[in-house]
Amino acid sequence: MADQFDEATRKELANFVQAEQAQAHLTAQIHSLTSMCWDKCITSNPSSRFARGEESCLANCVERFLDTSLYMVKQIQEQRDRAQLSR
Amino acid sequence: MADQFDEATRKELANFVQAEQAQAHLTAQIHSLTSMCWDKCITSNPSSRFARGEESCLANCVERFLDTSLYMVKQIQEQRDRAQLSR
Amino acid sequence: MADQFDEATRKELANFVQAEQAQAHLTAQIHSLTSMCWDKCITSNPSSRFARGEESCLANCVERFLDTSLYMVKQIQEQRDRAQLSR
Amino acid sequence: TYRQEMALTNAQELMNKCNEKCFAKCVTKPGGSLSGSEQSCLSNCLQRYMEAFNIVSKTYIARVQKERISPELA
Amino acid sequence: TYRQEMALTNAQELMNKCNEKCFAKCVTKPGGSLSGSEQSCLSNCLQRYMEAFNIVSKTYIARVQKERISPELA
Amino acid sequence: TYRQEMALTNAQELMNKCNEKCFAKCVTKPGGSLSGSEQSCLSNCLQRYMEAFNIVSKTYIARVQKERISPELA
Repeated sequence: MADQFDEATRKELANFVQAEQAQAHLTAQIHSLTSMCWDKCITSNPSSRFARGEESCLANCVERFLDTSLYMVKQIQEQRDRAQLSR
Repeated sequence: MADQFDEATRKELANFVQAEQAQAHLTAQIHSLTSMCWDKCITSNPSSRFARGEESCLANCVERFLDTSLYMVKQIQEQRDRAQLSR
Repeated sequence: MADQFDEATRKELANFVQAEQAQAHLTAQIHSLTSMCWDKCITSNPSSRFARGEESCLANCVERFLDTSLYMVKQIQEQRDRAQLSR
Repeated sequence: TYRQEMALTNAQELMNKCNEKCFAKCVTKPGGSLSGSEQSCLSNCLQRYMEAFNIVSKTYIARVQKERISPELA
Repeated sequence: TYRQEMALTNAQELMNKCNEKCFAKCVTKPGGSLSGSEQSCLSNCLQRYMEAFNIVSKTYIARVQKERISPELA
Repeated sequence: TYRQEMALTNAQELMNKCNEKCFAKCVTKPGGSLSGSEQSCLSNCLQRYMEAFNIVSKTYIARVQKERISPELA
């Protein structure tokens, strides 16, 4: 299959596929964060506007979730470093 | 690839694939509705028959969920129409 | 495509794919059981060790879930056997 | 055949969901073995879940056919 | 085109999630029809879920761009 | 290699689940930053989730091997 395309075309194709995958991942993340933060932050019955604090809760929920992901990765790296030092 | 088949075969194949996808979508919907309506309607401990109101709740749950989907689409269309009128 | 490989290679390939699929299924099951048993068993706030009973609950949760799956299959088979006898 | 495979996948998905729901309802504190009352709860739950699946199927398919709802919307 | 298909999939996923969340919040005991108060709850819920989606999108994209977080980590 | 990719996917899935569960448990009201007590809750939760994953793996694999349960049933 790949023989049909020259080097430049193949690279362009690979870049396109990668960009599209990143875009699809981003979109899936936004859907999943919206769902999760909706459940955490929207506790009142839906009315004509958000209840007090719900909007800021949604933004904070996204930020703190990203903080959590980064914090967890750092924890695992520190743990691995300690394990290597103690060898 | 497609060159291997004549027009009629290709159409038949496309129809088959489409019908199968619709069937798979239908089945997935039924599993997901059963799961969701089970959680909403079945609150008693499982016994030798459904508790009072559970069966009708299951059927109503399906009907009202479909009502909800149609209602939401109508709301979005009305909103879009209003937005176009006010331009 | 398949014409490119001889019989032995094709068999080896099929075995490899099957083993990998079984492995992927196993891994997916472990993730899903961990998630489900975590929700069932870990009710305290995370501290420097598990609360009393949480560890044994996790192991029991896995064992009883497998018991449940096997029990349900047996129930369905018995039901089918009864249905055939009464014909 | 392809059709049989679909039916099998469908039956397997039904069993998976049923195990998940009934384990959640009937085995709230997993102990050293399935107790008698847990087993009878599971038997009942299995029957009820199958019935629920049938009620949902019938209601859904009747509605989709009546209104010719596009499956993407429903 | 491919892009339009992606946008459609995205909009459909948004509607699916929105229907699921709003049905859970607004139709707690499904009756013989959607009542007036259920309908007005659904209208409001639809607006709020769309707003929530926009807030989450803006916040997430701004953060990812600011920190160049690899999407796999975030 | 393929094996490494599988291991990576597995580790990523573990981190995703762990982040989801620990965020749910430790950050109940998201504020302007992660507080000290939220951070220490997250550290503990990470350790516990990894341990839980190990307990579940060991128990599941031992059982599947002992009874030669077909993975489709289990």
